[in-house]
Amino acid sequence: MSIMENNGGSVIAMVGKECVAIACDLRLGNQALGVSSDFQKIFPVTDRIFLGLPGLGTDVTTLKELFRFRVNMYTIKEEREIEPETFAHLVSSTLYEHRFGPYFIEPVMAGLSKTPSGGFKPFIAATDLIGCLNFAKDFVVAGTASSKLFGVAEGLWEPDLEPEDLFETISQTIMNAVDRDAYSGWGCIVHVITKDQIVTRTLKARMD
Amino acid sequence: MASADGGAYSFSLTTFSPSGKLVQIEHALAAVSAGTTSLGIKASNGIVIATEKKTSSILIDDSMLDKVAVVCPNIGIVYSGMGPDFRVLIAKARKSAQAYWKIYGEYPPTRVLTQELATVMQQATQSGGVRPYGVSLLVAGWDINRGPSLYQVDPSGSFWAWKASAIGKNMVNAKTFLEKRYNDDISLEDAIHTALLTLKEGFEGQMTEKTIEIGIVTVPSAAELEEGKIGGETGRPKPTFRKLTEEEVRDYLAL
Amino acid sequence: MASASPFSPPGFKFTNQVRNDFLSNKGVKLPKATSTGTTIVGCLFRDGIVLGADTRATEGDIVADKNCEKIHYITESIRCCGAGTAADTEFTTALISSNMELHGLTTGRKPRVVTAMTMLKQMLFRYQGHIGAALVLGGVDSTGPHLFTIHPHGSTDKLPYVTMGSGSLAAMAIFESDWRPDMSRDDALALVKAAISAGIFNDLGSGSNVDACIITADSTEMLRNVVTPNEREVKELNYKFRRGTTAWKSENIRSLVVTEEVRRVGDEMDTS
Amino acid sequence: MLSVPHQQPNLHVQQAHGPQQRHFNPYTENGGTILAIAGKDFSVIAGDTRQSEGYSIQTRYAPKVFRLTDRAVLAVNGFAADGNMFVKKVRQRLEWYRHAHAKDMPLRAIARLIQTMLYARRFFPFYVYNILGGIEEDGTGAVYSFDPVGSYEREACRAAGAAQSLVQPFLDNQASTAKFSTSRTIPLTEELRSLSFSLSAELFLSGCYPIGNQTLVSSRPTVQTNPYQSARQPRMDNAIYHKWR
Amino acid sequence: MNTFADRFSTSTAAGELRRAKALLEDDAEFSEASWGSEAGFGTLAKGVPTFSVPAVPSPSAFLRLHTDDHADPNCRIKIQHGTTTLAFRFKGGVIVAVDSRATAGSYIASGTVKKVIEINPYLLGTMAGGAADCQYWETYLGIHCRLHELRNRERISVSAASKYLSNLVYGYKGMGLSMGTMICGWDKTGPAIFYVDSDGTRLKGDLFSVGSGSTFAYGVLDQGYHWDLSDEEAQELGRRSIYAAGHRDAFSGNSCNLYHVKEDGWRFIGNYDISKLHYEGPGDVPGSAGKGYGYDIRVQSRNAVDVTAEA
Amino acid sequence: METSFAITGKGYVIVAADTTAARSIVKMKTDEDKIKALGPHLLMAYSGEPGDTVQFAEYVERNIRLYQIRHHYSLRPSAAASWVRRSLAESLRSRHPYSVNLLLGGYDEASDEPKLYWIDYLGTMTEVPFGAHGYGSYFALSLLDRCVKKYLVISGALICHSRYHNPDATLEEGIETLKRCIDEVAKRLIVSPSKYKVKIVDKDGVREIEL
Repeated sequence: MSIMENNGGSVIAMVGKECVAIACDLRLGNQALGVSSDFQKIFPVTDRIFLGLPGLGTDVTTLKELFRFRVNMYTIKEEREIEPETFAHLVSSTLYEHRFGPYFIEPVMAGLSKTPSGGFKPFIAATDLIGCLNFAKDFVVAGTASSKLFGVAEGLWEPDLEPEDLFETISQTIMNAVDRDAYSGWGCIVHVITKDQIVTRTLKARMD
Repeated sequence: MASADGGAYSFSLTTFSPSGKLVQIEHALAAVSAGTTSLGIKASNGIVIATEKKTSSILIDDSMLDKVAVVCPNIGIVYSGMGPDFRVLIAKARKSAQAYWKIYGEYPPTRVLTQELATVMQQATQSGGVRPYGVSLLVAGWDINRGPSLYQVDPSGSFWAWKASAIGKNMVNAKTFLEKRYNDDISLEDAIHTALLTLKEGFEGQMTEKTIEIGIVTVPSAAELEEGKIGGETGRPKPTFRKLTEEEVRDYLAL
Repeated sequence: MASASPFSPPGFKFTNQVRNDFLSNKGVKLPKATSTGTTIVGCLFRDGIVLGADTRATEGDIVADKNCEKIHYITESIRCCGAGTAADTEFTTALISSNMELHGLTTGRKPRVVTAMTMLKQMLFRYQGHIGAALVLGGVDSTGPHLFTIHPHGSTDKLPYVTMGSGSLAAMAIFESDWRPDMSRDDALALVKAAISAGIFNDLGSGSNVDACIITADSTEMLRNVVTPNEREVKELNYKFRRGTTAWKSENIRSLVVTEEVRRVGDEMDTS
Repeated sequence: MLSVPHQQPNLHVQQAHGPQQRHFNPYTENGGTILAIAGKDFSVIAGDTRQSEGYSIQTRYAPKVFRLTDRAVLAVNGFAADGNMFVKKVRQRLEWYRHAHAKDMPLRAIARLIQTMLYARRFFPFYVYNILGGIEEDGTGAVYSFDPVGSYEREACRAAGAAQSLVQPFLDNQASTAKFSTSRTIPLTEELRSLSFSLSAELFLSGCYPIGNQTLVSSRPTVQTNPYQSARQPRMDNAIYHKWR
Repeated sequence: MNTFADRFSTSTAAGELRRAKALLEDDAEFSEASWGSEAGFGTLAKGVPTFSVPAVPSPSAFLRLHTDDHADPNCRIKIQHGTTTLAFRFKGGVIVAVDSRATAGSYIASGTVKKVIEINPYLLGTMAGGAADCQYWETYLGIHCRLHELRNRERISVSAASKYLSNLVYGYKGMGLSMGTMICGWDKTGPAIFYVDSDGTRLKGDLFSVGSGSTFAYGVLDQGYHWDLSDEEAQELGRRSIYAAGHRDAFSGNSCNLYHVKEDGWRFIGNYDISKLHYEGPGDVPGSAGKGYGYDIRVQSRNAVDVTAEA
Repeated sequence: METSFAITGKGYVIVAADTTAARSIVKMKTDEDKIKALGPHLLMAYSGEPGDTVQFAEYVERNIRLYQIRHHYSLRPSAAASWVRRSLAESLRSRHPYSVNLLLGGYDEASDEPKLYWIDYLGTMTEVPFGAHGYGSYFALSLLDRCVKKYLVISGALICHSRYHNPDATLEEGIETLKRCIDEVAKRLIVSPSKYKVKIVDKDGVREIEL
């Protein structure tokens, strides 16, 4: 029994054409027993950054609060919103601080970063539980269903998906992946971030 | 009691005089005013900071003297006042910049670094057993958020953003001169010349590449910015602040 | 050491340690950190140094990152390849790079390779192998080109050609048979490519592409993905789904476009 | 938690730390992945051909997919030695059956045979995951999957081995219609056949070699081996390495 | 070797194993029976089958070391676990309902496992624990039930069949078999259920649930169960209970297989996708409530409850 | 074995906990109160490591009371739950962690809603419409897991009104449902508790009832 399987849960983020999507399951388990099917693992950081925190339930809440604090401090001090790349480094260095007593969380980030010309560029990243950053160009996954997510995403992902197509691809990916994982599932939620809007949908997923 | 020099209040740093002054800070400003003149000018496409580097004796090896200092690749500082105090501050600034880099993967914006320095300087006005730093600083830097910016920090810990400013011995004259010469469209090249002209006012002795130090901030071009991380994938940004070499200073002086 | 957060003192934090010991005593397994199985190499040539690395990062037996960067920046003319626990190589080299920059600013000189080597070995020794970084450090300074390996416990070697990581034997086989002193730049680069390729093809911990970095006295060339022998074939099928394939229960759209309507209320203000 | 494979990990250099307990361990894991998809009148069985131990490759060409009869193909994954021996034994039993009955054993029966052969070693299992694919007596395509001690079931598609958890959910997605809100009919046979091929070839991530040995079983042309091999072998030999030599 | 006593006594299995060990050299699998068409069961029909055993001091410890993924998640040979099965007796016969999920560690190895083993037209066995153990021994039990019929010209009673199975597996006690099954059927005495497991327990009863999700099934079952249920109500109760377990237990789910045993033998009622049960219910079947079993208030949030449905 | 339940209904939360204090194989006491009133509208049922439970409950009780004294205002249930969770999560990082599982039920006067939080000894927290700790949860949760819809009643024996959890159930119905849970646990759990203490929190405050 791995510590990550104590509460279960998985997150995936994908890049599309001028958009990103991030999705998680909604299960909070106590090992095999399902406790809650409305346990969000993805949190908005700024208007255009979402942070997914799959792992040990208590650390999900603790880190959510910690990052909210640090980002608020950043915003106040710098008088601007944090950029996704900068936030990724903040997450990474925060986790590495706990190198020898880690939080049991493998964060996934998705967002749109501002380009110098004023446009937006998709950004995704993930770290392991001690903060090793992985900037991918296609997709990043984490949680108990990570290997399953890897497989489906590798098969289904294509470059330059429009927001609606990206929604289908990420939804199919997470649903099929968590259906093969005992510790993830109980509903899925998907956020698609474009420059104008954030579309959040709760999927009609398997509930067993 | 309430004598001109602050009287009894002048010794205790943390005690206000009846007129509402912390006299030690005024003394620190006096130390700054005794220092060599430094100035900074923000141009339309960059910033120049410059100072005169005077040596009291020809026997001093001036190659080891640095008055314009690099803090991190995008920020530089020049000072007027007490050299040793500046050395301490620059060490703190560099450490702070590196600490910021280690957390956020990028160097601090000029404003944040200035704030950090100002905080350090302010703390020295409110703690027991210390004295204020005897320097004023001109901080010049570039960041993607605010572009090029020039700040002045005083021993009290207060700081402002400037289009052009001067500190040190000749600061009143220099400022008057700058006010006359400054316009918003000034180019970096012109600003460097203006800086040299300003320094020339009241310069004692010969202005040479040995007695002048100049640092400039350049603004990356749109193309460079669009490339994302300047300096390729390995992440280090191309420096936007640099000191001019003696050759470059000589060339500017010759013009 | 890790990072001086503005909100807490610098250094590692051990706040979770008691809890984690408690959890692991309950028999739960602690998850794996990303690790780079890795082939990393370096060799001397006539004008300087060539460093090479593969680009695979693994998490257990899953390839976590197919194109990660293992040649880390120390200074403009010093670079460091890392194997082992990915986060450790990343943060250790970042820390030393930061210290080297400070050192350079303080001394006003270009820092030397031995300085970086000494900083690294002292740090790794201090942590007694708990920081799992195995490094190949190379660079050129005022005293010429230098190439070191640094093991996780802090021991170092200085050799003309070195390999590290799980693919080190495969890569070393290439070096042993074909490295010669005073090679040309092109020959050295080809040799490094071959050594990394040997690791990529013969060691399952290494894979994907070849990164190389050529450092000479007057230039540093970072050759990212200089060989890409494992390019994925174009998919034969299109896996796009018809829109509406996925059923969803509820939807919430948050618009980020702030629309503002300006309405005049009452008389225009007198601004004269 | 932390493994630092900065040394060749398969050298097994053991440092002597006093007495050590040794278990009898007749098993090892040789990596690789197999999969099979059943269609209306055909089935596709595929496997990679790499055989590895730890971080080293033992051989780049060791087929895992074996033809049993004209209408049955067996893929074995896990411990290669057990797998090879097991296939040999199954073939022997099928041979005997042919002698006794003058016909090939039907697929359904082969599946049951494999179950009992595996269960006979309940207390000393073959470390093999089997997938049996072929054509039933009624002409339909079928896939049977087994656990190491003989539990089996007939399925529409199945992946096993190192990448099973990566491949299986993708197969689920492509081969089933369950996930689709509006029903999607199973593509026509030919279409599915090509779909199956390209799936099989693509599924393998950087950890694996592309399929080197694929076998198509269909009621018409019976067993075909390697129809795909030449087209998809860019990574089989380390071209660069050899070129440089 | 094939004496009656030998076959039914509980002490012979160890002897068989000893013998098997001695025979390992010339491979006991290939008896002459293999030449015939009995497929693998050639040896079976003649008596207790023989098993190869590793030549180590403690074969069961060896097996545990390599296969038991509860003791050590890193062991190589994953045997599938996790299940919810239930059976209950009521006036209309026996309802047998099972889920269809098989898990190996956290991986859901299959969602289509047939956990009801159709031993013969009058007997059903359920599957919990080691899938292979259940499949094999219950198939084997089927052979002997048929032999019993041929010898005695009457069907074997549920009691006898379950006792036979119980004796078989009890002979291997401590060897690492894992089985928790319910033998259900109809005989002269009417509907009957026996719980048999690999420890050797054999219990007669009215209502059993076995597996990791059994507690959840009991929760629903106990509340709805009484002897006088109609057929439709009983079937609905079975479905509903398996759904409840599939929903709450991580190791149960995917689909529910429902069987009804009556005097004329068992009948397969249907396979119900648990996801479909959640959202839509079992569909147009007798006894169904016509609506999804899913409980929106917990599954979504408090505010999202369909108020009209409550009225 | 310790077991606690909590159920929300229309404007109330019922919290029930067994009353056994056990040590080794001995029942030391059978009328132990394991539900604390933390405020005028807040209840907390606690179970877990003996000693830790009471210590932690009192620590929480006093701090929440202190907050009320200082601010002339008691914490809302959500805020109290967050604070309790944080205390638990932080204690877990100390030498002597509290090993306590909690059910925190309250009536939020600001929104006129009952609130229920499930918190375990690791500091995992989630809001639930009903919850349970201990072995009893394995039997009770599936029983509660359904919403009875009146028009669905086609078979009196199987489904009748308010047998299971219903967010709009009256207090009587809620208590009826709780009794079912307790009965089920008594029926199936080997070492099921014999007696329960039941407390209710609603807009009128906290009170204890006898089953």
